[in-house]
Amino acid sequence: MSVSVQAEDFDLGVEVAAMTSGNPDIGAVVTFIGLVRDTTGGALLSMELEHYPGMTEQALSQIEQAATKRWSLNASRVIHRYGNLQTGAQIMMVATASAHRSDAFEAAEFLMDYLKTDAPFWKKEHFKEGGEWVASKAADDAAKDRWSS
Amino acid sequence: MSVSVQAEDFDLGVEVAAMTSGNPDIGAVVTFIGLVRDTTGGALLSMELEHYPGMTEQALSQIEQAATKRWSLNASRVIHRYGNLQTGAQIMMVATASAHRSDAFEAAEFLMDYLKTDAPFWKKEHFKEGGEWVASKAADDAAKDRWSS
Amino acid sequence: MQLDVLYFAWVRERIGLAKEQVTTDAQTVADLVKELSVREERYQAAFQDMTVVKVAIDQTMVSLDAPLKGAREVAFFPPMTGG
Amino acid sequence: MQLDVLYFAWVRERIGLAKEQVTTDAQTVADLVKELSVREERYQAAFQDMTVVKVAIDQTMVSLDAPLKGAREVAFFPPMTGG
Repeated sequence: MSVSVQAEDFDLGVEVAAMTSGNPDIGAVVTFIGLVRDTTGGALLSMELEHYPGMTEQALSQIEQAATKRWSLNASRVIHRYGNLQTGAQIMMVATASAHRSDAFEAAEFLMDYLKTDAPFWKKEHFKEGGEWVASKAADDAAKDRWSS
Repeated sequence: MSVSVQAEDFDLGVEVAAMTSGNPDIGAVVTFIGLVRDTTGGALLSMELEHYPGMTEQALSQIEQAATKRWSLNASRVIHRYGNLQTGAQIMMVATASAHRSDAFEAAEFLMDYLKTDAPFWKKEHFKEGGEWVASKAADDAAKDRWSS
Repeated sequence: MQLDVLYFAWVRERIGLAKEQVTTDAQTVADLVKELSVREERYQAAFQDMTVVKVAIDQTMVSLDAPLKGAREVAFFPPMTGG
Repeated sequence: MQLDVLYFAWVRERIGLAKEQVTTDAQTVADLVKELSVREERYQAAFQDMTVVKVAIDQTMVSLDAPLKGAREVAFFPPMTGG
């Protein structure tokens, strides 16, 4: 179980290998990667990620602990970047490892849904004409709420 | 959209990078990896994977096409190994790339559920005392059936 | 009619071979199973419980009552356990 | 009471700073918002619609009516958009 908030990029293969190495109980690993997407067909210059240092790490750890309590996980990993990122760059990843695929899948989705609404990150898209803060989505609240039922 | 059935190992990071590179519409990538699990606490010598050449590739391609029809995917990748694998070795992976995480997650779960029941692979666990074919699970049929409702 | 008949996993092990050519007048998969089962005990051992044996004709899954007409390749195997 | 008050994203941009020390007798977050809003227009611009502003006290999310007693750090920011 481990959380990193960093400016640097990460290597998915290396992270997954580190999670699973030497643990013969792991049968399933699910990962999610978020990438900087250009929805304008080429006008995006970059995406800036702001966060709340201190609270971010705490929020991510709490979300990870909640997932670990709810599903049978052998390991989990959350990495979220901040700073100025180019189109196609990796923004963040979550990875979950378990004996069985259903635990790994559900826990990864849970981590993502809570991370979206509870981890203090904000995205700003930079265009030639200026910057624009990405609006939060009602769908993200709905996605999180499904875990409470 | 691409399927490989191979004896060789694969590199998750390389596969994902190849899938997403140069496609600015991709915002979300979900991957699943299956690993050889030792449920005996050390008695497993190896796991043998047998398959039905020809039918395997066809079945995997059909499953991938069904996923592509049902969800909005920018790319997908399925790799499944055969032969004799050690504890901890990678058995297979699926990866799905989409603009949004819900498509990527659902399509990856769908691919896994159908692959489990419809792709002609069989696992045999080898122990000191001999080999044992892994039994299919009723849970796998149930997991697949949820997509028909 | 001449068919390539393939066996996989424990079906293959019980029958003792992976592939054979079979000349048969069987109309359906079920007829072929009956014909092979009376032929030798090892087929009977493999086919004794057909609820745990799956069948593909020309690499497409079919049910036991599927007709063999036009088939070139028939395969028998246990439920899949990949992934 | 002296508080560190932090602003993020467009709340930070409207107020024009990321962090300040505020001396206040406000009992709740809502009182503090009111106090700042009458102080200067830029606060009013940031806090005009508090349904789109979230609050954390000492790095834990709270509601607008949360008491400030014992607080050291209060943060205002828009709904999160990470991931």
